[in-house]
Amino acid sequence: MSFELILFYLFATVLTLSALMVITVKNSVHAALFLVLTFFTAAALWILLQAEFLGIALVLVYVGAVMVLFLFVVMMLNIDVEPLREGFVRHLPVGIVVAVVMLVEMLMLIGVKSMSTQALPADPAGASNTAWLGNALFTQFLLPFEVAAVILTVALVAAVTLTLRRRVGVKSQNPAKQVAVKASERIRIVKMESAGKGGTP
Amino acid sequence: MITLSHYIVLGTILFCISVAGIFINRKNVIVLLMSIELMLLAVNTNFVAFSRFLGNVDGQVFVFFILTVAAAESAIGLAILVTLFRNRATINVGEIDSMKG
Amino acid sequence: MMQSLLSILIWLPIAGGFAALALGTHRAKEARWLALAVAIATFIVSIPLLTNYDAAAGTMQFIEQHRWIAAINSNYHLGADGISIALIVLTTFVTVLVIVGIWDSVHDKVNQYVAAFLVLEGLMVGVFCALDALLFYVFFEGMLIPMFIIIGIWGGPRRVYATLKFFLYTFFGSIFMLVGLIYLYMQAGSWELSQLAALKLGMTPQSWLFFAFLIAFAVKVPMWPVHTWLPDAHVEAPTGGSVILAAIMLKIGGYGFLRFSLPITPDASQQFAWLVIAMSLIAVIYIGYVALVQEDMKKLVAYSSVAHMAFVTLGIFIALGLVRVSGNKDAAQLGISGAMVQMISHGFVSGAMFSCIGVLYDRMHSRMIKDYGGVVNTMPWFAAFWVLFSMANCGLPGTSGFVGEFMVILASFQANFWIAALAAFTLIIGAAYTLWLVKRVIWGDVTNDHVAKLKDINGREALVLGAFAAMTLLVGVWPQPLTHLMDASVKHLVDQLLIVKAG
Amino acid sequence: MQLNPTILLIIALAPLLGAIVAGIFRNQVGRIGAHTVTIAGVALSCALSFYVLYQLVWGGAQTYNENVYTWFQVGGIDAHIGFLVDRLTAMMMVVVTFVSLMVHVYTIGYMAEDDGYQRFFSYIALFTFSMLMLVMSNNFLQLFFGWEAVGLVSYLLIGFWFKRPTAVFANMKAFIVNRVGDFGFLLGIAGVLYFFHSLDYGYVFAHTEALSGKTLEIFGGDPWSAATVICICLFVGAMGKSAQVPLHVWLPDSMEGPTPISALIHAATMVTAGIFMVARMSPLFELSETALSFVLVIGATTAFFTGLIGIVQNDIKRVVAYSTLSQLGYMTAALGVSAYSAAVFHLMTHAFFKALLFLGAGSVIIAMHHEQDMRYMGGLRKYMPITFITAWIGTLALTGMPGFAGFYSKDAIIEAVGESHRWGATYAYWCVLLGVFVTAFYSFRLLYLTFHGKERFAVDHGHGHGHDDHGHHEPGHLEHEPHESPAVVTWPLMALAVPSIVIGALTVGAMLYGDYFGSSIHVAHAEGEGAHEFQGWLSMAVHGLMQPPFWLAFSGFLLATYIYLFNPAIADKTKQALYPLWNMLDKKYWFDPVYQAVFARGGIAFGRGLWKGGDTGVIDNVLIDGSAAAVARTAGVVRWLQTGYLYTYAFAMILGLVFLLGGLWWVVRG
Repeated sequence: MSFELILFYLFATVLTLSALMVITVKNSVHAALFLVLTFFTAAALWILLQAEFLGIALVLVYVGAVMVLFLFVVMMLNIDVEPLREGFVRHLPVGIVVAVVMLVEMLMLIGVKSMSTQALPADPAGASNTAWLGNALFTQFLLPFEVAAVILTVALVAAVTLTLRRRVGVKSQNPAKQVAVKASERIRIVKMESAGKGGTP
Repeated sequence: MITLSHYIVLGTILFCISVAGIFINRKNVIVLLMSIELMLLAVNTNFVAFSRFLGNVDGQVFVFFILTVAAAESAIGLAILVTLFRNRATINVGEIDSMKG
Repeated sequence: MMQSLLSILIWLPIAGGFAALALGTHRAKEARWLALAVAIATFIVSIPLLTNYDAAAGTMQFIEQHRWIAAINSNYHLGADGISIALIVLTTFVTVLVIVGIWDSVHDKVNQYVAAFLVLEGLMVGVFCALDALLFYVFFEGMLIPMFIIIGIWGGPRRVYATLKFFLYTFFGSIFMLVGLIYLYMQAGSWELSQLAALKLGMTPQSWLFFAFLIAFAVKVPMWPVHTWLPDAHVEAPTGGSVILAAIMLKIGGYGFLRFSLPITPDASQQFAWLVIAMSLIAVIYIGYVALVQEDMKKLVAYSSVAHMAFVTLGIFIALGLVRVSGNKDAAQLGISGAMVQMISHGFVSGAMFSCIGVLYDRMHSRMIKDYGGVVNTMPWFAAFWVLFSMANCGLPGTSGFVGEFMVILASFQANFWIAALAAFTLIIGAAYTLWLVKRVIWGDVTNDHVAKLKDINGREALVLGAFAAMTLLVGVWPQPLTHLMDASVKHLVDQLLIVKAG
Repeated sequence: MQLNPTILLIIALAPLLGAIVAGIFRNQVGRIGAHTVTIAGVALSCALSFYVLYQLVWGGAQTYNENVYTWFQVGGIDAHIGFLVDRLTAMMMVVVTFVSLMVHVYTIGYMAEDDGYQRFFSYIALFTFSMLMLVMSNNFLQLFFGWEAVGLVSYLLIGFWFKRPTAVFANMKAFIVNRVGDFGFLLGIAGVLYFFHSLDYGYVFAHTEALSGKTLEIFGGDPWSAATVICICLFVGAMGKSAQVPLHVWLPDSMEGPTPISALIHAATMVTAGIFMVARMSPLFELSETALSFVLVIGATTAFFTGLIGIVQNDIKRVVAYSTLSQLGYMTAALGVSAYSAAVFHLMTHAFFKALLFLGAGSVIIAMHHEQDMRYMGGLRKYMPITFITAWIGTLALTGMPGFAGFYSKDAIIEAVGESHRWGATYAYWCVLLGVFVTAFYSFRLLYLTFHGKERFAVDHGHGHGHDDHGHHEPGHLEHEPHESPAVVTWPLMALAVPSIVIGALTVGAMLYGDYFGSSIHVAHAEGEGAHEFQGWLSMAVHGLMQPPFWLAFSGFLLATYIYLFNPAIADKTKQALYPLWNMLDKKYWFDPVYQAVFARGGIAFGRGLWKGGDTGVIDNVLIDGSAAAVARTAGVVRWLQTGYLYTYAFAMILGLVFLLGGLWWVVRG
């Protein structure tokens, strides 16, 4: 049993256990923290596969950004956890049964045994996995890459728009309106008849 | 020696755990979202493994894009969650049934 | 320029439509002028089709071909023969008049309104010149969207019911066509109409395909008994929508029969021609009687459209029977040419009738016949136009309405005396419902104060009605240019009908 | 020598030009401009028509038969617009343009106070154009064009006073009844195309043998001769236009139109188009004995029975209208015994004297301030001498007094019918013979009631000057004394009176016994005419004095004189005594109510049944909305599966996945 295999089993065990904890713990904050652990170990496993860039990206993006977001939301919303847990025990057996059946089916379909002989080939990336991936991204997949960037931007805007709240009764300036103002809106010249002599009353 | 099937089995297990998570946490949207993240992780793991074993970069590129979309998705999902909570003062899925026919 | 003429005709109005959208809802005036400019430009661009077309050859001309979806061997393949060109020019011409006609009748979201018409124009031109079945289908379905919007947003009080009915009816029909086309693609490995026409097919698949096409095009024409969407759609549609619907969109059904049913499934068409002929004759008489008792002017004209379009299907399928059973090619050409002339003529006449009703509706906001009476007293010029178009509607010689019906009846007689007799019954019933409408709306003393306050048509309306009138009379007095334009193409089609594909 | 095509074009188009100018630019040209331009156009046509007639008869010109332009050409079938001008055509052209010109001039006086002055001139000029297109046509298509175009103008003119409900009803009725005829006519044309592959007169008449032996199966297993079918179809068209029983109902109602057009359209020209058409088609009709018998019986029936109605009418114009129906019946009967030239001859004489009678009636109507009821007239001869004299001339011509125009033509017809051996000829002979008596009776009744006897109207001076509301005042009360009409009215009367006297005597030799028509009219085996040697117009008139028609007419004259001039009370007594008969005539054999009930109300009820029952009931409610409702009901059941809870959907999805994987496994392993 090589060192790598030992590492793999170690991380795989942690991964599985922490994933189980994510779905079973009572407190959502704890669940989020377990999810962080899951992602960490997954990143480690990826690095074990010499996918260094993605491993690190997973940590940066998920652990650094998404999970923090989760925690923020969970803490910010101050949720009463109890009603959310109702039916947990009742549904547990069904969940387990479905999950196990599915697992068995998938394993049978994939035919795990036939693949177990394939050893890891030499790393096609050569020296740098990042360069390998980068080459592909910026040549063959340039357009999808740009589209992905746009999607992210749209998501950003959408998230802001969704959560933005206009409060009534708060006085604030609207710079756009201030800039676009015209002279005619500032001053109004009213023509009136002079009340001179001879004018009709 | 690590083989492809190690990773595949791991990915499968992870996927089934998240399915079970969706089942037993049917009322809690936050954990539901987390389960979905787990599911994506399982898929990503498979992609990375296949990419490595087949020596093809496409798998990893896909993982890259999935990460992007997943990030966007969770951002919007959470934003919806916040808005929902603001409007209904709850995130209990059992109380949200406006889709009822 | 000449090579991409058809593309320009398709995409220029669509681009114009999007430009009008971009103007925003508040610049109504600019939107109208832009739309008018684009429509006129499109019409001018369509004129070279007439002048540069080699009518003697009768083949597909102005061909354009590019790869479109390589994976399924579909091409962006455009071309036009005499039949297409007649319909394309009709489209561009009527659109100009519609844009002028709707100038004042809508005040809400004008830019979107005109944009819908322009986009619709482009799509309709696309339908008439697509030589690739998939491309045809895309245009065919795409057309529904602007019309759906036009009726659904600017329509009358029951517009939601009408749009749903319109959309479901036509969509229901075209789904069958899509299935048929996919089957043909699987057989031929191509979407090219010419290759589909050359494909050998057994009798059973031909029958299935024939009915798939029949459902799609019969709904569009519309034939009895799938016509009931048309009166509802017309009643709820704004004037411009009605004009386009009656003048052009209905023609796509007839065009489809000519381009799909006849060349692709000639044997099945022959076998089931009796069915289509029977449906057409029922439409002429049944719908004639139904039109007689309508209380809503638009419904009446809509029903009369159904009766007139029955002559199109009658002419087409009579021709099929004539050429295949008795080998009478001259009469078959007469039938198909009659059907085509009837389509063009109906474009002018029904467009004009709906424009006339729009003129009245703009003033009185009513389409009920009982609200009118004695309009001639206050609107003499309008009454003159109305009587002219009514006469065209009941097929008076010298107007275009006569030519097509005349040719179809002449051709029908060659097949069977009774078919001709039943078709000729339109002379009586058509005159009855049209003239009764004229009597109740136009003649008589002024019946109420609203009529007494009516103002005669203004210059803009006179322009629209005058243009329609000019075309109606021109085609009626001298149809030769029109028939000459299509003659060689029709002959080609008739030759194609003689091919036996089954067995 | 060839006729100049430009002249023919000018003949046809000059009235059209006048119509366009007067119609479209009516405000620019004004009243005077309108009548000037239309009269100029028609006068030009008339003069050139005379020139053409002269060229053809004396100038030695050949029959002109050329196409002007191609109307359509599809495959091997083509249709043209073109002119065929032979002597038959030339005669018709002269009649049409001459009567039209007279009516134009007359209208200046008759319509002087009407708001629609320019419109009226535009219409009648347009009518002249249409009628010329009809008679000058060299093919069936153009014939049909003219046929329907005159119908259109007739429609517009009957409804000229569109504020009158009766007028707008009558014009619709006229158009639709004519359409029934056109239905047959169109089928006949289609039949001609079917058997001859051409619509050209020249070709068709030269190849009539193509029809021989051909049959059409109309009713299962019973083949009809093609010639019979075609001819009867064509004749149905003539029945509509020339108002033959049972399609005659529109003509009396058409009297709602202004009187000048009653003279022009509904007496002299348009209604005779059917006669002209059958005469023109004589080569076809000669092929079918059956069709000719049909024509004969219809014509004879019309001649006698519509004449009877004329006896009981009180409206001056309606009497003349029924007289027109009766005379059209005579012409048709003549066609039925192959005496085409007699029919056309009567057509021509009738055009003159009937136009004269109508215009005379119009003149009376002007004098009576648009009162048309003869019961409120009488004794007008002293107020309007010219009208009186011309009306007498017209009546004598109509009743066939020897020497007058009508005598020659009517006598020829009766003789021809009498000598025919065609099926139905005996019945027809009695009809046309007794018709003479009837004609004389109602004609003189009209004269006496109108011009002779006591004045049955009162003149109320200073009775308000509501000149505009014609026909609204009390019957029998006039604001002014009746007076002779202005010169524009009386001159045409005089101009028409001349041919009403002499035209018969002048032309009878050439038309009936000579070779005037030449090849225009084709008779297979001469029957009826030419049996007697023609010995000049004078001896024919003298001979006529000894014939039964004259004595019948004379006894009609005597009876009318006795009753209406000397003993008016007897009329009412007779009416009481023969009430059922009188009632039947007064109700015009109940044609109108029956048609109204069966076709008009029945059609509407049928249409409403189809609409509410078929369209709304079956198609919309059952098929369309029914299927929608079925979908809705199914959906109503299925919707209970849609809880609206997110997890239900997730559960369903996952369950689906499980089943899918299981199924996939089964497929892979199985």
